[in-house]
Amino acid sequence: MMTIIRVAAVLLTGFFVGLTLEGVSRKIIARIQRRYGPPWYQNFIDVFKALSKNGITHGWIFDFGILMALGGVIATLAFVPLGDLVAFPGLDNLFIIVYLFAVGALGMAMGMVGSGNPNSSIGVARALTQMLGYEIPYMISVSAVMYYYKTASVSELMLSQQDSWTLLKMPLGGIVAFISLLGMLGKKPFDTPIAPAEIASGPMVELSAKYMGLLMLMHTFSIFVEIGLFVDIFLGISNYWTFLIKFTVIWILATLISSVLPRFRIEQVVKFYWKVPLGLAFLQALFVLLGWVF
Amino acid sequence: MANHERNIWEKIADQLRSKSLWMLHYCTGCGAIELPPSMTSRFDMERFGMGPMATPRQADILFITGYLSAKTLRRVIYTYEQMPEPKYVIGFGSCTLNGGIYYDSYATINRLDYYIPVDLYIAGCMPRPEALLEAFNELMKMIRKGEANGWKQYKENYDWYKNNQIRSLGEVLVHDEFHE
Amino acid sequence: MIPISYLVLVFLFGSVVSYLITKANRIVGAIFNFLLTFYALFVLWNLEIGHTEKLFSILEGVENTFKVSSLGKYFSIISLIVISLVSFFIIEWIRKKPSRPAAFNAFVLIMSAGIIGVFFSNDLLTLYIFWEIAVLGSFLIVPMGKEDSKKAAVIYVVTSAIGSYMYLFATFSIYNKYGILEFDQVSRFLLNEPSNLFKWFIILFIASAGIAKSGIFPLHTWLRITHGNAPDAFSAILSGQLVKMGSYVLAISLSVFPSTKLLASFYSGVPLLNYILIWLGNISIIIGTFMAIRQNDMKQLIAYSSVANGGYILVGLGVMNSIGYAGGLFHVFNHAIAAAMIFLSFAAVVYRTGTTKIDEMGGLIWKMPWTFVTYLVGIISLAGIPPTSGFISKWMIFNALLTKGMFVTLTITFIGSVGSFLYVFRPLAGVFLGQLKKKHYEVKEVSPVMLIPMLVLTLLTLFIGVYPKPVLDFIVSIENSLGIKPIEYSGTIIKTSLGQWDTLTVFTMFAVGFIIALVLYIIFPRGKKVELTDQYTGGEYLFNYDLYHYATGFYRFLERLYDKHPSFEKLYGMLVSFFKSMGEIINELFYKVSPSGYVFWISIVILILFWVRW
Amino acid sequence: MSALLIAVPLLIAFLFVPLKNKIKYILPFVALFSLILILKLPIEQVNFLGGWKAPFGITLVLDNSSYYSLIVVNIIFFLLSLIPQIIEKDLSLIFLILMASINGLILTGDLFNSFVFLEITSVAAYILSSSKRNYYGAFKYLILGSIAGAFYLLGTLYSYIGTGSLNLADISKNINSEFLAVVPILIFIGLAVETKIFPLAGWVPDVYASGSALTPAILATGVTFSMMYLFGRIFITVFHGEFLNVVYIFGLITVVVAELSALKQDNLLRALSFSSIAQAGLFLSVISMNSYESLTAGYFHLLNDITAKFVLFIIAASIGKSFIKNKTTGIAFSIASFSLIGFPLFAGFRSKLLILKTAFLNQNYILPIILLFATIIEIAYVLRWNIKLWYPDNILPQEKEKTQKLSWNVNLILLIVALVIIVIGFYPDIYLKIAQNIASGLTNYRAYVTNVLGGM
Amino acid sequence: MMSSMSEIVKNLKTLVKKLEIVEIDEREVKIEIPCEKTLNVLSFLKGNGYSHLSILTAVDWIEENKFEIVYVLFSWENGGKFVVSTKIDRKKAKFVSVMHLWPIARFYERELHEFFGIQFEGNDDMRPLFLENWDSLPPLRKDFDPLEYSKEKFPDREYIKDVIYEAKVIRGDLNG
Repeated sequence: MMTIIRVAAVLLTGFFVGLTLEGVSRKIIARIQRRYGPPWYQNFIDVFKALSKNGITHGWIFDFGILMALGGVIATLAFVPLGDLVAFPGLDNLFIIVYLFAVGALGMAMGMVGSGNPNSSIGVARALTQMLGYEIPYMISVSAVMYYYKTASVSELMLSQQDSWTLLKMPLGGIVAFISLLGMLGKKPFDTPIAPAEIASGPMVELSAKYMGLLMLMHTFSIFVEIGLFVDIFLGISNYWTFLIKFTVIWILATLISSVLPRFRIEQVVKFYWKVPLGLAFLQALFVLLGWVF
Repeated sequence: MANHERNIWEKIADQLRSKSLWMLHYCTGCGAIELPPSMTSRFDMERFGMGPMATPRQADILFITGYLSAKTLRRVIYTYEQMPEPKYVIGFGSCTLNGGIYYDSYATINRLDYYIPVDLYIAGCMPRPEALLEAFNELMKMIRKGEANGWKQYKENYDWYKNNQIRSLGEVLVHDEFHE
Repeated sequence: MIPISYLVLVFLFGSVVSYLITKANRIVGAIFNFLLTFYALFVLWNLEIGHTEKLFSILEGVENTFKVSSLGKYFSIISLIVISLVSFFIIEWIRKKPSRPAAFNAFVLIMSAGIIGVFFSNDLLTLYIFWEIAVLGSFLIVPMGKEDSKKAAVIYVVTSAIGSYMYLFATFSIYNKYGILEFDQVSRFLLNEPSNLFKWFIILFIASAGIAKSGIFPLHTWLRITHGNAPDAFSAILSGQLVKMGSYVLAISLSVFPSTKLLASFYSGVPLLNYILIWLGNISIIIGTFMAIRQNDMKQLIAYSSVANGGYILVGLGVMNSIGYAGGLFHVFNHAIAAAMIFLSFAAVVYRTGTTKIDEMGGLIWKMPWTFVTYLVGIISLAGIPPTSGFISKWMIFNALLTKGMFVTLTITFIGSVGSFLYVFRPLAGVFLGQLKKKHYEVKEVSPVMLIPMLVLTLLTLFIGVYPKPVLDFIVSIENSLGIKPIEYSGTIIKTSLGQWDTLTVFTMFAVGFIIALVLYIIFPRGKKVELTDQYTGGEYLFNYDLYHYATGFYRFLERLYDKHPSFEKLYGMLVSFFKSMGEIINELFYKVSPSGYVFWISIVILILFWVRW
Repeated sequence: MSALLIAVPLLIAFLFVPLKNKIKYILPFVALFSLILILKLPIEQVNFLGGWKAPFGITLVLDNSSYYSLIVVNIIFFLLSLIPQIIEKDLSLIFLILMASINGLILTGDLFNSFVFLEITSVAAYILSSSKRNYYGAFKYLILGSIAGAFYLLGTLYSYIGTGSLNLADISKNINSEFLAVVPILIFIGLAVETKIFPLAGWVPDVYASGSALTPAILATGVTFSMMYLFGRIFITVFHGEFLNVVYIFGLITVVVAELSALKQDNLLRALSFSSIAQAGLFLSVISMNSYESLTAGYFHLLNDITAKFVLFIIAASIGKSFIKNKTTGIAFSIASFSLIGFPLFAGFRSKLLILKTAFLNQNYILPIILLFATIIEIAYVLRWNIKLWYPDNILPQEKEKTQKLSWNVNLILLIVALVIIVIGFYPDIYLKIAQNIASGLTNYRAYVTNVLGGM
Repeated sequence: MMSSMSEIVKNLKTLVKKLEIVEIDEREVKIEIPCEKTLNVLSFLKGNGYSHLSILTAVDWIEENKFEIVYVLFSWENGGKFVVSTKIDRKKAKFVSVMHLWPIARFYERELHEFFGIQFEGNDDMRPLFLENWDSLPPLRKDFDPLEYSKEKFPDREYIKDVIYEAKVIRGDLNG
C-alpha cells in the first residue's frame, strides 16, 4: 500500500513540477529574447487543449507505440528516487532505469515510424544516432561513480555522498554527465531529431491532438527522469524539497544554455560527443581507478 | 450561425483552446512577412499562448496571408482537411476578401469563404501586426463565446463547399509529367 | 530413457529414413523431422547429470565416452529447443523453399546428431569427431540458398576447418604429453604443468575452434556470407544454434580448464589469457555493431549482430567472476532464442515477398502483423531491453565488468548495446513500418503452422524475462559443478554485489504505466482512422507512394563517419588469391613445361642431392 | 609357384593377341585366378628361379609384406577388370602385361630384376597414358620415365660394383659407407618419377587428366602402390633408412606444392591428379620417419587414398557436368571425397589420426602443421568441386538430357568401394592388418636376409 | 553601339535587304526582319557568339491584326544583346520552330501556344503547361476579357451596398 502512495506521489510531482518548470523555461527564453512570454501555466493549457481535440490515427501500431512510450517512461519515473522519496527502496538499479527508459524511446520510435511518414523515420534515425552519441560518455562517467562507491543503486549513490558532492569529488565526470544531459533532454543544441524546419518536427509529424498531448506528457516525465538521475548522483544528499530546488536550478541552467545555441547537424552531434566528452569520461575513469578523487 | 448548445466540457475546452492556439507555418501570400514581427519581441504573439507548428496535424489556426491562385487553393484545401477538428481559418488582407488588386485576374480567387469556412477576416492590403494581434484577440473572444464554428459548418454543408471547389478548380488527376 | 549414444544413432539412421520419406512427400518428411527432434528434446530434458556411457576407442589408452555434464545439458537443451521449433516451422516452409527438400531434412538430422554428440562428449577427441559431423551436416545445407551461397559454403567450411584443426593439433599434443584426453584429467594435469607456454598454447588452440565457430574477431568474416545466403529457415538454426557450439568450446576452454588457477592474475583477478580473449570479444562487438548498422540486406545485418553477441558471450565468460560467467551463459540462451525468432520472422517475410533487401519492402506490418510481433519481441530481447530476458544477461555482464573495474570493456559493451538499438531498428522501420509497396498489396500473413513456433519463442522470452528462475537454476548447477561461486537470487530478485533488481516489479510497474496511459487514451476523444497514404506531404499531391518510404541508407550520416573502415573480408580474399597465384606460378613452372624442362629439373635435383651429400 | 603369378598373365596376353578386344571379357578370370593363387601360396617361401642359390640366381621372395601388397594390387586389378566399359579397344593386352610386371615388381628379391620389371611397368604405363589421343602427355611421361630408368640402372650397377652382388638381401648384408653415398641418390631419382616427388611429377597432371577413366584408375592406384612398396623395400630393408631425411624434406615440399597448384584448377581430373601427388608426397614424408608405427600409418593412409582415388578418378572421367541424372555415383563421389579430406565417419579420418599420433610420437612437429595446412587447402577445392557438381548453377535443359546414366555395373562397383570406405571408417582393422604386415615385413630386414640367403 | 555589334549589323544588312535597326542601348540592338528571313538570321547570330536564347515571347498587336514574335539573344563573350522580332499574321498564327537551334525553345513555344494560341511546326508537344482545365480563349490575347472570366469562374462577394461604387466615388474617379 505504501508503495502505491509513494509511486503516486512521484508521478504527480513529475506531472506538476515538470509542467510548471517547462512553462517557467518558456518564460525565461522569452525574457532572454526581450519579450513577455506566456504565463507559467501555459504548458498545462497546451497539454489539456491538445488532449481535448479529436485527431487522427494510423492504425493499431501507432496507438500501441504511444501507449508503450508513455507506459515505459512512467515505469522508469517510478524507479527514480526524488531526494528521499524512493518508490522502490532496494530495486532502483541505475542500469534498470537507463534501459527501461529505452523501452519508452523504442515505443515512441516504433509508433511514429508506424505512421508511415518518412519524416518521422528520418527523425527517429537521428534520435537513435544522437542517443548513440550521448549515451556512451554518460554511462562511463556514471559507472566511474558507481565503481568508486561500489554500488549501482541510485539512492545509495546519493546517500554515500557524505562528505561532499560527487560533482566536487569528480568534476570531470559531472561536466560530462551534464553535457550528455543536454543531449538527453533534446534541448536546443541537440534537438536535431525534432528539427521543425528540416523534417517538420521529426517523429511528431503525424501526431495530431490526443497523441500530441500524450507525447508532451511523456516528454515532461522523461525530463524529470533524466535530471532526477543527474541530481541524485552528482548533487549530494537532498530531502524532497532540496531535491526540487536543485532540480529547478539545473533545469534553468539547461534552458539558459539551450536558448542561445543554434542546432547541431547530426554528424556533428556524434563527432562532438565522441571527441571531448568521451575523452574526459575516460580520463575521469582513469582517475577513479588510480584513486585520485578530491 | 446558430449558437449550438455546448455542454460543460466543451465550454472548458473552448476556454483552453482560446488560451493556446497553435498556428500552421504555411504562408501563401505576401502577408507572411507580417507574422515574424508579431512573434518576436515587440508584439510577442506567444504571450497569448500562440506558437508556430510545423505540420497541419498539430495546428489549430490556418492563416491565408494574401492572394490565392487556383493551384495554391487546391493545396490549402488539402492541408485544411488534414488539420484535426476544432480548426479556425483567418483570412489576411483584401485579396482573400474580394480578390483585392487581383480582382480581375483569371487565376486568383475572389472570395475565400466560398471554398473553405473562414472565421475571421482582417482588412487592409497587408494589415500591420497591431491589426493581427487585434484579430487574434477577437478570435479568442469568439472561441470563448463558441462562435468560431467554421469547421462545424464545413462538416455540415460539406458537399456545398465541395461543389464550389469543383466549380472553380475542376477535378485534376495529379500526374506530374516530369517524374515518371 | 534411451542412452545418448542410441539417440545419436537414431538421428544418423533417422536421416536416411527422413531422406526417403521426404522423397515421397515433403510435409510428412518435415513432420517426421519435427517429431524426432521433439522426442530428442524430451529425452534430453530428463537426463540426470553424471550419467556416463562408453562408446568406441580410437586411440589406445583413451576411452571415448559420453558424460552428461550440467554445462552440456544446458547447451543441448537450448539447441534442441531451437532445432525442434525451427523444424516445426519447416513443415510449412518446405512446401516452397529449399531446392532439395529430401537432402535438406536428412542433413538437418545429421547435424543435430553431431550437435548432441558435441555437447555430451567427455573428452577432446569425441568432441572433435562430433564437431566435424555437425560441420559436415550443416555444410551440405548451406549451398541450397541463394546464388552465391555456394561460395559461402566453402568459406564456412574452410574457416571452421582452420579452427578445428588447431584444436586437433592441441588435442594430439596433450595426448602425446600425458596420454589422456578426458576433460577433468586434462585439467588436473594442466594444473601441475610447469611450463606456462604449454598451458597458453593448449588453451588458446582449443579456444580457437570456438573462436572460428562463434565468429569472434579474427575468423568472423564467414558469418555475413553464410547467414546472408543460407536457406532462410536454416540460417535460423545456423545462427541460433550452431554458433552456440563455438560458445560451448569457449566455455570449456575458459572454465573446465580453470584458467584463474592455472595462470597468474593480470588485471584485478583476470588472467592475461582471459584478458586477450575478452579483447577479441570486444573487437568483434565493435565490428559486429558498426558493420550491422551499414547492411542493407536484413539477414546479413542480423548475421553481424550474431558476431557482436558472440563477442558478448565471450566477454561474459572471460570475466572469471560468478556474475559475469552467469551472464555469459544466460546470454547464450537469450541470443539463441532471439536470433531464432528474428531469422524465423525473416524467413516468413522472404517466404511471402521473396526478397531480403530492406529497401525493397515496407509497411509489411499491415499484412503480416503476427510476424511483426515476433520480430518486435525478438529485437527487444536482442537489444537487451527490460521486460524481456535479453536484458538480464546484459545486466549481469555490466555488473561483472563494473565490479572488475574494466572500464574500456564496459564502454565497448555499452557501445554494443546502444548500437544494437540502432541496427535492430533499421529492419523494423525499413521492412515492417513505413509505406506499403504496391507489389505487396496482396501479401497475406504466413500460415499458422509457421506462426506457432514464432509465438512460442515470443512467449518463452517474455516468460523468462519476467520469471528467470528455471534458467538461473541451470546456471547455478553449472557454476557449482565448475567450482565457481554461484550467483544468489531469490524468486525473481537477482542480487549482486553492486545492487539487486526484481524482474517482477519492473514488469508490474511497466504494466501499471501502460494501464495509466491506456486510461488517458480512452478518456479523451477517439482519433479518426486514416489510411496509410493520407500523410502530411507539405501540401503536395504524391502520385507514387512507394517512393514515400525512408529505408535506403537509413543511417547514411552515421556510416559516412566510418566509410573507409578496414575490411577483413578483403584481407582474407587477398590471402586466398595470393595462394591461388602461387599455385598458378608453380603450375606454370613445373607442370605445364615441355619435356626439356623436365630434364632440366631432374638435373637440378641431382645437383642438389649430390651437393647436399658431400 | 609364385612365378606363375607373372607367367600366366603374360602367357594369356600373347595367346589372345589375335582375338583383339575380346580379351576384355577374360580379364576377370585371369585376375581371379591370380588372386586364388596368391591365397593358396604359403607365406614364408623363397622361390629360386632356375634352381640357382640366392646371391647368384634371381629369387622371388614372398614374405608377409609382399604377400599382402600382392593381394591389394590384384584386388585392384580384379575390380578394374569387372568394369570392361572403361577399357578402350586394344588396351586389355597392356592391362595384362601391366599386371604381370607389377606382380613381378613386388615379388622380386633382385635389384636388377626389379629394374627390368620397373621398365616393363613404365612401358605399359606409357602406352596406357596415350589413350584418348593424349600423345603429348604420354611423350612427356616417356622421356621422364626413361631418364629415371637410366638412373635406376646406374644405381644397380654401382651397388653391384660396391657389394659384388645384385641380390637385395646380399646388398643389405654387406653395405659399406662409401658405397652408401652414391647408390641411394641414384635409386631415389630413379624411383622419384614414379613416386611423384616434387619437381619430377610434371607428367602426372597431363597423363591423369587425359580424359580416359582407365589410365588414372590404374596408374594412380595399382602402379603407385607397387612403386611405394618398392620404395619401402629398397630404402628401408636394403639401405636401413639411410637416405630418408632428404626424402622427408622432398615429401613435405611436394605436399605443399601440389596442394597449392591444385587450388586454381578448373578441370576436376587435373585437381585430383594434384591431390594424388600431394598424398604420395605425404606418404613419403611419413615413411621417412623410419619407425614401425610410421610405416603402418603411411601404408594405412596410402590404402585409404588408393580406395578413394579409385572411385574419384572413375567418376571424374565419366561424369558430365553434374550428378542430376546419376545420384548414386554422386553419393559415391561425395563419400570418397569426404574420406580424402578426413571427415570423422570415413576412413581418411582414421589414417590422419594415425599419422598425427606417430608424428607426435617422435617429436616431429612440422609434419602435423603441414598436413593440417594441406588438408585445409584440400578441403577448399575438393568441397568446391563437390558443390559445383551437386548444385550446378546453370544447366541448360538440353545439356541435362545429354548426361547419360552410368551403366549399372560401374555404379555397383563404385558403391561397393564407397561402402568399404565407410566400413573402414568404423572398423579399420582390415586395412590396419594389411598395413601392419607390410610394415613388419619391411622393417625387420634381418628376418628377410636370413629367409632369402637361407643356408649361407 | 559596340564595334563588334556594328560589324554584325553590317553583315546582316548584306544578308537581309529589308532590315530595320533600332539601337536601344550601347550594348543592345533591336532588329525587325520579315518572317521568312528569321531562321537564317538567328542561325547567323548564333554562329558568331550570340548563343544564348534568353527569351522567346510574343506581342499581340490586335489593331494591326499581327503577332510580333521576339527572340532576345545574348552573347557571353562581349555581353551584347540582339532583340530579333518579326510580325506574323494573327488569324492563322503559325510559325517555324527554333527547337533545333535551342532545345529550351520547346517550353517557350509551348507557353506561347498556351497563352497566345500560336502554332509551331516541328514542336509537337503542345500540351498545356501552366493553366489547369483551361476552357476559354488563350488568356494573353487582347480579345480575352479577364474580369468577365474571373467573375464567371471565381464568384464574387455579394455586397448589400455597392461598396466598389462608393470606393470609386471616394477616390474621385466618378463625381458623386
